[in-house]
Amino acid sequence: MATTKLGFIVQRPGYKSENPKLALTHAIASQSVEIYLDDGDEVLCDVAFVGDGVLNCIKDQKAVENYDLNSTESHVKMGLLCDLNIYVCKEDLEKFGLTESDIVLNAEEIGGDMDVKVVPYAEISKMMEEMKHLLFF
Amino acid sequence: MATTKLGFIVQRPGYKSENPKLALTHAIASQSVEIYLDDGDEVLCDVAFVGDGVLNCIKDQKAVENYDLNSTESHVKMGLLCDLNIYVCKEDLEKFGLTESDIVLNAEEIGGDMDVKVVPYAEISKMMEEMKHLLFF
Amino acid sequence: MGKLTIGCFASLVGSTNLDFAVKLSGAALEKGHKVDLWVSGNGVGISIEKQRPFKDYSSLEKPLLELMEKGLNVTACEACAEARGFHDDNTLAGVKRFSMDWYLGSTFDADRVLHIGGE
Amino acid sequence: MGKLTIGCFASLVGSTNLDFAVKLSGAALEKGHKVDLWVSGNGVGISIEKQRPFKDYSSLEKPLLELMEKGLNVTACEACAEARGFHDDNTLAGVKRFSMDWYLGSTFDADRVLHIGGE
Amino acid sequence: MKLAAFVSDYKMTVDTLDRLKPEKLGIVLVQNGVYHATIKEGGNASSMLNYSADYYVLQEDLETRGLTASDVLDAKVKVINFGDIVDLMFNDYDKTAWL
Amino acid sequence: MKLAAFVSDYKMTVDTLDRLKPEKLGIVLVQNGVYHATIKEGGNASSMLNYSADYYVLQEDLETRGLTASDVLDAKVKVINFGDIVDLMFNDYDKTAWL
Repeated sequence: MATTKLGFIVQRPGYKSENPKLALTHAIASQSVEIYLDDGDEVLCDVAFVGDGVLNCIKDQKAVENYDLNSTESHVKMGLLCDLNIYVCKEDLEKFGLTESDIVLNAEEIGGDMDVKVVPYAEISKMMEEMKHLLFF
Repeated sequence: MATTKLGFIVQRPGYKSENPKLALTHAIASQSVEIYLDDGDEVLCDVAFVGDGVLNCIKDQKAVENYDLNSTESHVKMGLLCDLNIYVCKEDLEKFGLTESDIVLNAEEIGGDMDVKVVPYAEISKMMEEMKHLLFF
Repeated sequence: MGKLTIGCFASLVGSTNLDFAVKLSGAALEKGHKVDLWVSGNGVGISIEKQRPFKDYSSLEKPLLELMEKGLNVTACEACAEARGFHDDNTLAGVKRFSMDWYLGSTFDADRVLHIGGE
Repeated sequence: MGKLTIGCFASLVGSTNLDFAVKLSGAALEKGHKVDLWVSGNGVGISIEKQRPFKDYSSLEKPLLELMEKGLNVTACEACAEARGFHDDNTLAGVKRFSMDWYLGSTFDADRVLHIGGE
Repeated sequence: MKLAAFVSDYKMTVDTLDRLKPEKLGIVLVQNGVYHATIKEGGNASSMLNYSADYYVLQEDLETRGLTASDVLDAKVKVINFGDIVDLMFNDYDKTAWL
Repeated sequence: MKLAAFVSDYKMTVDTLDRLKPEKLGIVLVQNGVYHATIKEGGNASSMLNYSADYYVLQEDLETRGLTASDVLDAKVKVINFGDIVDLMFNDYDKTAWL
């Protein structure tokens, strides 16, 4: 019975790179990792958006309509539905003049219970300390 | 009998991107473009290294030895062998503390007659004005 | 009406540069222009058949085929494709493969050229 | 001796990130470590057979096969490969294809993880 | 020359625009370049908007990122679509630069 | 944590290093990151060298770019090879960041 914690840190905006999406889809894959592990073992993934990465969280992304591509927003919602801890850096939102009303905060419409956590960078820093491994995107 | 002139502007360092190499190999392809043109018609390509792009011209690149990959330097020499005008921005070299002795200047050892032209940016700017189309890398 | 030559050197999935190139090609064809699309470097990824369309990834096989029906002229850099293990036998029907000189040849009588770099 | 899991999401040709990942894998194997290499995103380009080796392009088929002989464990993201038109039938012998959970599974008992992003 | 420059990134790694001195400059904000039109960082508009140029931003790329014409902060930036880009390239400019 | 950060670009588009405060930081200059060790821009050493960190630069990536150990401007930057990177990762650091 062991747990390995991974921290996914998204530092760059989306669409111009596949990385932010892949960060989320890989973190979501923690839902099915058991097939590779012994009973009771698990891998838990936290995701944090920092720097320009917070731009990935602006809501109402019309990527399907314009590029026939699932939006990064929809991947954030999937992450919430899968009960991932998803952090967004408060200071970086403020730097861009964005507020909580500008970003995706929950996944209620698809039945998600978790909320995006808008937190000071210090809390993301603490999360990074607690993780066994970090993956920067 | 017509000539179309293309200006290839390399703005970024090499190896981390395929672009600088592709700029040179595409410009060199002007040697064989006749098969697509009428008799007497031609496409001429000038290449200019500006900004961080001048780092592509540092000599003695050991890319074959380390990555089994032809160096950007070797492509610059091929360009000279094919009589391309190859410009390197003087101000940018100076900014990096580089001199002509640090960069590839000719392709004598493979029989090239042309020299790299280290010129003020103003001359590269003039070249860009004269070209029909510009391609930025 | 004029001729537009677009070169795109970016991956099929990632930067959406190829998506941009395909959409711009469509818009130019719509307005009656002739359009050549040259893909080189990682851009040759668009020349492969049987891309499985998932909504999580840029999927350009279908829009490309539709635009080729409307006259879009698509050529992939042969060496760039071969180096990546993309060969004649899995090249999308209608996409040509030539050397880099094809791109220059296309620019010869192009009224406008848009060169979109890659990674 | 420990276990190193490397993830690489960058193209076969371009950034040399995959060259870096392969060389680092070799160095770690040399020192007696166990190495898992996960390729996803554009990194799946390394999983295709019959890359034609030109010196103008990163060519990693041969070094990868050599390292797999020495125990390197290589797995490519199946969905990322399929989306690009890379299928089972042209996957390099010895390279496995699984879902993204494989990467997480590999990190579970890894002593060190190096995640190299892509374009 | 009359140059249409396409800016596709928010963080630029080249200073090419600072040095180009075309007779006429158009800056077309596409992909992540659209953020230059919509974001003030620390209260300041992007320095990308400081050139003596005509400015355009691609509607499709705004929308993809959760932004709309009403998020564009400066009226000098005109919201356009792909068809408009074609017309600009053919009618208003003679050369292009994708930066 | 003890973090080995890999810097692979000359022009950085993230400020992550400015904010990370690990107990121990190693900065490994690879790919175009090696220029931080060899170039003074306008006479000034790269600000990448200003962190409180142990510095390493990859010999293979120096050589590929026409540079050698003698081009490294600051003695605090140690020239290493791929094998050394493996040892650093396993012996001196517990987490990594590829920036």
